[in-house]
Amino acid sequence: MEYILTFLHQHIDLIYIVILSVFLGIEVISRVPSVLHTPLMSGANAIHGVVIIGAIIVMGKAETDNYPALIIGFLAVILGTINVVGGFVVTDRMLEMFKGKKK
Amino acid sequence: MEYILTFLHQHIDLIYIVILSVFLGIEVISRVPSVLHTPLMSGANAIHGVVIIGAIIVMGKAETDNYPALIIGFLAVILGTINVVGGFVVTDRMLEMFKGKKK
Amino acid sequence: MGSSILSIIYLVGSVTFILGLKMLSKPDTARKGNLVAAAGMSLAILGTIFLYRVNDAPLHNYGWIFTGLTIGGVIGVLSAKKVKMTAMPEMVSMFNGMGGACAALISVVEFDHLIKLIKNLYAPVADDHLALQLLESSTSRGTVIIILLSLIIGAVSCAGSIIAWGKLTGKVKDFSFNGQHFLNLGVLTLIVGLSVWLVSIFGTSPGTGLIVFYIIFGLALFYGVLFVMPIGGADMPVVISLLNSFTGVAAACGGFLYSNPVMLTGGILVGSAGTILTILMCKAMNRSLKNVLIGSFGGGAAAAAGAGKEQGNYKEISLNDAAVVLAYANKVIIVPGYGLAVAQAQHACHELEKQLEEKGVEVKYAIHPVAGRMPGHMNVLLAEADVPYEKLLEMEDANAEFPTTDAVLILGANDVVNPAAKSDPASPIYGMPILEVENAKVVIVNKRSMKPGYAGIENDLFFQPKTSMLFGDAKKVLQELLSAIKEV
Amino acid sequence: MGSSILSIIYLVGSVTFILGLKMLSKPDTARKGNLVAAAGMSLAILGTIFLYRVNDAPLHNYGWIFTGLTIGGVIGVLSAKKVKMTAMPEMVSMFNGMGGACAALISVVEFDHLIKLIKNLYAPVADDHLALQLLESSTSRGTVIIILLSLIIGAVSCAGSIIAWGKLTGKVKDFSFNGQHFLNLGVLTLIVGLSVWLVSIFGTSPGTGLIVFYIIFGLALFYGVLFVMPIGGADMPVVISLLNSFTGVAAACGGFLYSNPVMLTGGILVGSAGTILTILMCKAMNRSLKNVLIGSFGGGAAAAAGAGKEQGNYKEISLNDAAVVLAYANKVIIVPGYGLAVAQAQHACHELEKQLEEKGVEVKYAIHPVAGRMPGHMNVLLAEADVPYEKLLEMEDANAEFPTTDAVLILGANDVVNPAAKSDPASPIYGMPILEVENAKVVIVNKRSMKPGYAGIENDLFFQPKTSMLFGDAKKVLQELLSAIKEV
Ligand SMILES: NC(=O)c1ccc[n+]([C@@H]2O[C@H](COP(=O)([O-])OP(=O)(O)OC[C@H]3O[C@@H](n4cnc5c(N)ncnc54)[C@H](OP(=O)(O)O)[C@@H]3O)[C@@H](O)[C@H]2O)c1
Ligand SMILES: NC(=O)c1ccc[n+]([C@@H]2O[C@H](COP(=O)([O-])OP(=O)(O)OC[C@H]3O[C@@H](n4cnc5c(N)ncnc54)[C@H](OP(=O)(O)O)[C@@H]3O)[C@@H](O)[C@H]2O)c1
Repeated sequence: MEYILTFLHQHIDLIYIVILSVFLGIEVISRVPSVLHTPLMSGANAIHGVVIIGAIIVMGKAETDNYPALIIGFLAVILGTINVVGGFVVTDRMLEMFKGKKK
Repeated sequence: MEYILTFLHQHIDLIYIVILSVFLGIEVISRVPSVLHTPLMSGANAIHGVVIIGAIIVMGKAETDNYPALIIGFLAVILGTINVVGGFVVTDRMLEMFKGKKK
Repeated sequence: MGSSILSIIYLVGSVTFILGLKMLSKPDTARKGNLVAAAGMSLAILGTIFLYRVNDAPLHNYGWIFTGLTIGGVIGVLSAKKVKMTAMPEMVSMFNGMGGACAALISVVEFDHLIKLIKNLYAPVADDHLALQLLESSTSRGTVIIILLSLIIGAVSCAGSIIAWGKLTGKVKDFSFNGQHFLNLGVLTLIVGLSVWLVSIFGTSPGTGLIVFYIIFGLALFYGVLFVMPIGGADMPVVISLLNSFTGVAAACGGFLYSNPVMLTGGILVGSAGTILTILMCKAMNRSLKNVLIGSFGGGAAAAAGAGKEQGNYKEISLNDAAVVLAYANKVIIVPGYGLAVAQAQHACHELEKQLEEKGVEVKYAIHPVAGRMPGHMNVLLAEADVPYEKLLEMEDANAEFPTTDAVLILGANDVVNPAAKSDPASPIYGMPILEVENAKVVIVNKRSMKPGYAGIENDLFFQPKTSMLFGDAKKVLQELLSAIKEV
Repeated sequence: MGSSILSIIYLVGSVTFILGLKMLSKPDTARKGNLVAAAGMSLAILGTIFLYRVNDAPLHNYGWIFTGLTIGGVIGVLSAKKVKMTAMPEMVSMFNGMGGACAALISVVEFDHLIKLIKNLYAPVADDHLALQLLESSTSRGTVIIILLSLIIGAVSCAGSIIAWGKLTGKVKDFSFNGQHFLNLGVLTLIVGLSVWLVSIFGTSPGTGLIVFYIIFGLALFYGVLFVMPIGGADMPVVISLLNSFTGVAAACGGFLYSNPVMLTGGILVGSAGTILTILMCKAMNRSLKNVLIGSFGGGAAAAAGAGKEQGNYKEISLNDAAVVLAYANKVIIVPGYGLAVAQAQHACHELEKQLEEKGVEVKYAIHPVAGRMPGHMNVLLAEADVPYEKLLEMEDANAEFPTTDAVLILGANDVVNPAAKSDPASPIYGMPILEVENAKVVIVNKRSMKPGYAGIENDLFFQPKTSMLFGDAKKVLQELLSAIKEV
């Protein structure tokens, strides 16, 4: 119990950021019309690709002869990039279909 | 310039909290119906009374013979408390008028 | 351990503020939202008192603190309970000013503290080179900036709120002169300039620093007065909402100063929500914030009032005729406006409504969202007279019912039934949705004269063949109408 | 200096994510929102590569990093550009799985790193007592918990997404057995139990720790498979949205691990927005999330399909008669459904529409929000065939137009026109708003048989006197109808 309290206390700023983001995530999309559900899902999918930054850090700080780390990190970078790039491109394609013809 | 950057960097977590709160404040009330404008203003007014916490800290850490600080702090505590207590009570009274009879 | 718990308490406090604001913005949950925020606030205050640590030492001076809390609490509860419903905006303004003052006072003490520290460093006994460096470092400069922000914003908010309060209670008159805007700008520039200077010198010459600090304080108070002075009294609710968000920002500065997240989030939430609310209020009146602040017609209303050119003829109706029209109608809709509030005629109005209902007339009220001088003004007013909530129609519903209404009785409303809002693009209220009373069979208008209302413009409605005027103070007229109807 | 700038870059990145999500949820700004978020992401990635510092040293292995980025970028662009519009959900699922895998792999490396550190501490050369204490301290335990969370959630999301992809492409069949839920629960308990154990022992026996870690990894992957396996293929969009928010949380764990605020906010925003989105998706189909996950009718649809009891008589219409009805109508509304997508008949449908318009018939489409198998499915489908956007009516507008419509042509839709949603409280779709086609003069239904649709329930509409059935594969029928109409 005390251990958890201390942990929370030490990271209280990060926890604030988490809580505020949770509320913000809920508020921001709570009135999305149902046609946009799929593109929104896809856009959100691209955004969580931000995990690629972790992969870059892992790679960038690995010792140059630590091959297991390098190989796993390399894989992680590739997968993360596909998530980000593919996600944004596919979302853009969807939205192009949806709206291109409205105007 | 560099000075500002450093300052931001040192307090980046707090700045995140600020930015997220700004967005949240906007999102949370952006669909309030106009009858609720006045009570919402009043409720928000009570919430910023949280500044009372600062007044308590000022008082609580003042040396016991530092009379100027004690007196100013004392005044601050009184004013802050009026803001908080009065604010919440008046809001409650307003809302009682508004809604008490609906059900 | 204690400070870990305090962290959690603060977190809980912040969450209740978020939830509270969210709930306050929905009619069904508003009241509960207020209580939720209040609970969080109490928790945060108690937590601070008992668990806050300065360099591992608990706070002291508990006597002072509790005395202060008690005095403040008692004054707060009493004034909030005693105030008349219709005087609530000025009450809120007063409370807001106190919050601002609190923020400014905190800054005063903290700056003093800082200056003392610096002076000690210069004293021969303590030439702690490291501490000196620390003081000159960016952190301490940042601290001074934040102290100054909190001081200036708090002081502006405090002085401005007091003026707003004065205007609403009629103690302060509107006042503007040529070049007012230049003076305001000048004072503001001076404040900013002095602040920049203070930040650069406070570390080396603390004595001068202290003097400059108090000059800035004074100027900020003065600016608060200047800021609100030229704005028309009727625009005060908008101004109060704006000053409210200022105080929020001042509180947030306090949060930065003490790295206190509950002050920070609470303050910023109010700052941003308050700003949006201010803009929404302006929108509901179909005006822009800039327009309100520069006072394009809010301030000019009184001046324009006399200038209303005669336009066509209007017809008057006698009390007895009005009584007959109302008593023999099937459905009557009452449109209350600012005049009803001024005349404090809400009780008489409720009497009339009951009397008519006894005669078998269906009576309802049409509530325009910006009728009166604050949002919800009419709801509060009629609730005070115990008018049942079901009888109040919102604008859209009312507009749907006018075509089947026999008689509309307008009590001290003007702009909210002005057809120019729909038909005349040159009108300052053009685009504001209005109550379309001209769809009813007969319209009876009670006001004291042909003078215009808040927007300072002529109202075509009064000159339409359907409309008859029933001049006089709303309360007096209603009382007379009541006895006339009894005799019908 | 560099890292100060990086902080600001990250802040900007986070703000673009918030704005991006906000804009993505409004039709007018959605596309721009996506670009805003993408720009922020690029900035954050570039900033990390060039400005990130580990103990004041810049990153290295740039060769590997850029090669990885290039390979990933090319694969990402190509697959996203090549994929058919109607196959987008499975594409999104695949991308999501990769994000999950990325998070899990990061955990693997970081845990390995941690274990190496601990092993070094035990080696006789370095018995740095302080560092040992540090490792045992709460901070390092917290680190392990976060690494584990990221691993588990990432792995579940990855494995689950691959199964979801498989189901949508038809490569994986629905599969469930008795006691499935118990197995799932058992595996989950095992994962949690092992994790708790690992947290308590990793500091003292790093060797065992590593093994346990990989076991947990394996179990998490297995759980991902178990989690998605029993859920009906048609429910995959909901499942993907849920896994999407899982990956968001995994990314946020990474943010915690590196105290990296852009990962933290980005991940959490997606986590919470994704969860709400999942719930909204369920609501649009009038189901609860629990219902989807336990698969109450999603999985059982196929089974129930055969059980449709005959109920009254339906009448068939010949191709030529249908052609005549349509060609001589003034206004025809086409209701597309899942069957149209299955038959890939969108182009044929557009041809028919053009042919009818040439004959002077007014043709429109009625789009139900959950027609098809993903939200917006019909919009995407018809957009692919170049059907003009103005011809698509949303549900409310369509319902207002049916009473003035001569003929409704239903192409492979079923549940979205089932009147039981309005009339039969016992029906699983009761309460879902539907297209009220029975208000039109004549209804022609094209499907291959009398089998039910997604919800596995009988449709009364088919037995009404107004309705005639036109059996056959949508594409084939439309092509034949086209030539028949040309001859009318
Ligand atoms: N609700 C808000 O939040 C808010 C805030 C600020 C401004 N406003 C503005 O205020 C206006 C509200 O419209 P409104 O129609 O309610 O009021 P109004 O347009 O200001 O008109 C009020 C009328 O009441 C009459 N009156 C004054 N005292 C009276 C008395 N004792 N007995 C009978 N009549 C009396 C006045 O005419 P006589 O002098 O001839 O009697 C006046 O024309 C709008 O323009 C709105 O934009 C609203
Ligand atoms: N949009 C979403 O986000 C989403 C996601 C998941 C689930 N759902 C659910 O999916 C359903 C959608 O309703 P819906 O009316 O579009 O579809 P539906 O109720 O599933 O009915 C589709 C019909 O199309 C017919 N069909 C299949 N293949 C065909 C072909 N090749 N040619 C002609 N007809 C064919 C089938 O009948 P035969 O077999 O007799 O041909 C079937 O009855 C709703 O229940 C909704 O809740 C929607």
